[in-house]
Order: sequence, then C-alpha cells, then structure tokens
Amino acid sequence: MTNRMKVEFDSISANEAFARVTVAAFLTQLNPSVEEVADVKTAVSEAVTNAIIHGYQGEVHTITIEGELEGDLLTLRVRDAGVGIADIGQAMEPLYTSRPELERSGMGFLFMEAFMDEVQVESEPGKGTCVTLKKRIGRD
Amino acid sequence: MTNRMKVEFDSISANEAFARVTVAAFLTQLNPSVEEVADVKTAVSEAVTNAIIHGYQGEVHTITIEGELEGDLLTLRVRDAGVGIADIGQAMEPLYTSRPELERSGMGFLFMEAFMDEVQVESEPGKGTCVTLKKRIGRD
Amino acid sequence: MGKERMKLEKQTLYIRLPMELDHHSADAICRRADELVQAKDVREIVFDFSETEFCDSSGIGMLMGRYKTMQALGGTVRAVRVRERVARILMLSGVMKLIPVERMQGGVKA
Amino acid sequence: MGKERMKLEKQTLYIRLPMELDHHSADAICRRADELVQAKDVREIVFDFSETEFCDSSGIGMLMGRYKTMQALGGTVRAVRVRERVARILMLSGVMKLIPVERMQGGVKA
Ligand SMILES: Nc1ncnc2c1ncn2[C@@H]1O[C@H](COP(=O)(O)OP(=O)(O)O)[C@@H](O)[C@H]1O
Ligand SMILES: Nc1ncnc2c1ncn2[C@@H]1O[C@H](COP(=O)(O)OP(=O)(O)O)[C@@H](O)[C@H]1O
Repeated sequence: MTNRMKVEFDSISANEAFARVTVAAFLTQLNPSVEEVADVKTAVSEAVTNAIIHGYQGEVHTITIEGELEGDLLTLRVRDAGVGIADIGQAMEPLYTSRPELERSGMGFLFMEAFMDEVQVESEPGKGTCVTLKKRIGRD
Repeated sequence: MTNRMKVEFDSISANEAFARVTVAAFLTQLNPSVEEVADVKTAVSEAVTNAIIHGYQGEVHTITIEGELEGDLLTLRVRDAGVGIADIGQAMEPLYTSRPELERSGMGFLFMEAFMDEVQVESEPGKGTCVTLKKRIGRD
Repeated sequence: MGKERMKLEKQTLYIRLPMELDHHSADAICRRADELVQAKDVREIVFDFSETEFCDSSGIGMLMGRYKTMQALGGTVRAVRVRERVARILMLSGVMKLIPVERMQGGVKA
Repeated sequence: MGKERMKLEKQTLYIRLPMELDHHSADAICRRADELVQAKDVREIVFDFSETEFCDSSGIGMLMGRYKTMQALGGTVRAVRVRERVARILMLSGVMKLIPVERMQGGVKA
C-alpha cells in the first residue's frame, strides 16, 4: 500500500480542524485504531498551530501538509514559509515557548514526540520551517 | 468569511473517499446542512471518479482539488492532466458514457448538475480536464 | 468486499452493501457478484442497502449492470432497506423504474 | 464561544468546553473568561469537559493561564467530567499536579 497526498490551506485558526480531519481521512486506509487516529490528530494540530502562531505570526499565508503511506508507515511533513527557528534545540525543549503572552504552554513539541514515533524539525530563519512526523500504524 | 485550500492526491480509487471527506471538512466552516454536505460529497465523488477512470484511464497520476469559500459560496475545481474531452457537449449528455464496459451509468455529470448550483467543464484533448463546481450554502 | 457480505440462499444472492457505495467499493462487488452468478444457479439478487449512507453514479452503474445480466439469464434484481438519501439518488437515476426498491422502515435518516 | 456556554453561579464560573479544544476554540474561551473574571467577583472556575473529545497543548495553555490568573486573585480552578483520551493529555502535560481533575463517570470513551 503506497499513497500520497498534499494539502495547502490558509494559515487561519479555523483550518486547524480542517487539517486534522484531512490527515485522519488519509490515514483511514491503514485501518488505524481510534487511539492512533487521536495521536496523529494531536500531533498535526500542534504542528499546524505552530505554523499559524509562530511561523506566520498571525498573518495569512499558505501552510502545506504532505502525507505519505508506505506499508504501515505514515509520514507527514508540515511546512510553512514563515520566520523560521534560530535555535531548534531550545525550541524543542519541553515548556520552552517564545510567546508566553499568548497562552502557549510550550508543550507542542512534547506532544508531537509523545504521540508520534519520530519528529524531525528543519528550519532556516527567514525561510520557514518543516516538521516531519512519522508513525507506524497497527503495531501495537 | 474567505478561505482557500488545495489538495493533491494519487488517482487511485481508495482516494475517492479521501476527497469526499476533505471537501466536507473544508465546507464545515459554512455550517452546511446534512443534505448540503451529502450533495457536495456526491458531486466531488463523481468528478474525482471521472478523473481516475476517464482522465487517467486507470494510470496513477495526480488529481488536484482547489476549494474556495467566499461568503456563502463554495467553489471547487477538480483537475486532472489526463486525456481530456474532445466533445464536452456530448460528454455532459445524460446517459452518455464512453466506457459502458466499465459499469458506468453515464450519470456522473447529471448528478453534478443535480446537486450543485453550477457545473463548468474546461478540457483540452491530451492536456486534461478541469471541472468547476459551485454551490451556495445555507440558502434553503 | 469480503465473502461474508454475500450469501447465497437457495437461488437468491443476498449482497450487504457497504456504508459508502462508490466506484472503489462498487468495483469489488461487481467482480465478486459476477463470479457467483457464473458459478452458481442464481435466480435473484437482493441488494441490502441498510448500511449504505453514501451512493453515487457508480452505485447506479453497479445496479444497472447486475439488472442487465440477470435479465439476460431470466432472473431478477431487488433493492431493500434503502435510506432516504440513497432513495433520492435511485429516484433521480431512473433505476426505480427498472428495479423494485423497498425503503428502510422506521424512518432512519440517511 | 457563545455566552450560553458560560454560567456564573454565586462566585463560580462554569465553562462548558467545546467538542474540540484547540488553539482556535481555546482563544475565544480565554478572552471571554478573562472578561468575566475582570468584571465579576469570580472565586472559582469549573471547566466542564464532558463534550470534549479532542484537546491539544493549546487547551493546556488555556488551563494553565486561567490557573495563574485565579491563583493571583486567591481563587481556584477545577476540571470535571474529563474523558479518557483528554485525561491522558492532561496527565502528560503535568497540569493534573496543579489543578484537580475529575474524570467522566460511567466509562464514556473518548
Ligand atoms: N513553525 C514554527 N515557526 C517558527 N517557530 C516555531 C515554529 N514551531 C515552533 N516554533 C518555536 O518553538 C517554540 C516551542 O514550540 P512548542 O513546543 O510547540 O510550544 P508553544 O507553541 O506552546 O510555544 C515556539 O514557542 C516557537 O518559538
Ligand atoms: N476527467 C475526464 N477526463 C476525460 N473524460 C471525461 C472526464 N470526465 C468525464 N469524461 C467523459 O464524459 C463522459 C460522461 O461522464 P459521466 O457523465 O460522469 O458518465 P460516466 O462516468 O458514467 O461515463 C465519460 O464517459 C467520459 O467520456
């Protein structure tokens, strides 16, 4: 089973739910458990919210999610062309947030790590960020 | 309320359901009725199935759906870069099908017309097809 | 389309249709039904729509195709337990003029 | 966040949370709750999670923020009727160490 999709949408907060449903619909083909769907939705929600709040700082631009199914492996790439991250190590530390005034908990990356098998971040200040999320489905 | 999305996926039949769910999730923001969601899903299913069967004739290539919300108007564009349609008038005739051997009923365009407010087809033989579907939501 | 969704009783083939009847699912059903019709002495096909919430023109194609095959063999086709939304689709397609369609009892919503 | 989802009874503010608690919905709730806390004499906020099937770190941010505000005012915050899946998120975040969390009774699945 191999399948690919790519979805682009405006960086407005109403699209957080849209991104979750779209990824869940794509994932359906691997016959995931309810728990696995919830895990993936949570991780996608974190990455997309970060692109909206931090990447584009509230301005409306395009967010892209690429999805790939290969065997039992789901790979997602959430991209923005926003401000980027200067210190990725610091950004991924639990509880670190650059925007405490916005009710951020600093737990976005923590949740991505908790619910996916693998989280990779590539970023260049001024160019944007790509978060790669991987999870094997149906293993437990 | 303005919003845009674009989704690309492989032309495999398992993605017909994916396309329906994705468009329905996008539409949610206009607070559609159950009936309106079903109407739009049916039309999308027809256009995507046509791209898979007729446009790409079973080969795996990319199908694109662009969605736009403006006020209460939903606009969808379903595109393939497949064989195209030589005679659009004939193709849109109820019951016409070029592939009767494939259990086609020739009712795809009929259903699109029945469930959407507007259906436009642009196509060039050898280049591909774009079906534009429009519907005002929450009018009745 | 798992085998367990088709059942041959005497000369009647019962087919329990899926939640979403589109080109993807209809294709598999057509193949499996035709195999059975060719291998066994089937006089009637009963399509059970009770679980079907979505149906597009590929579902109509499936019904029409089975209707033609069975007619050629002197047999019949029926659709039972059809929900409101799907009934609307069957109506619109004109397939109700060829095939007896029995709606779902008890007002279950599509 | 409609006004009807927040209710002030004596000095307790009850907030019925939405099905999906994400950045989009949490933002609106924070704004509205802070308005009420500033305008009225609120001693306690009770977050009713009974409808909430999805919660991400933005929901945690909302809880932590309200906890800090209420603490500064000498008040308290509680979460009630939390489903399994959401409880797991609250656990993971450590927010359960700060705020009393009462699970949904009757084994309703998230
Ligand atoms: N797409 C992004 N673009 C720019 N910065 C980001 C992006 N994603 C995360 N960051 C940075 O990483 C930090 C930590 O992210 P996260 O763990 O999700 O916590 P939070 O969103 O609560 O701040 C953010 O505060 C931000 O500085
Ligand atoms: N995307 C497409 N690419 C090429 N040809 C198409 C496309 N969509 C429709 N057609 C042509 O239009 C005809 C009628 O389409 P439709 O009304 O959906 O009926 P059906 O799919 O059952 O054949 C098709 O048989 C085909 O010849």
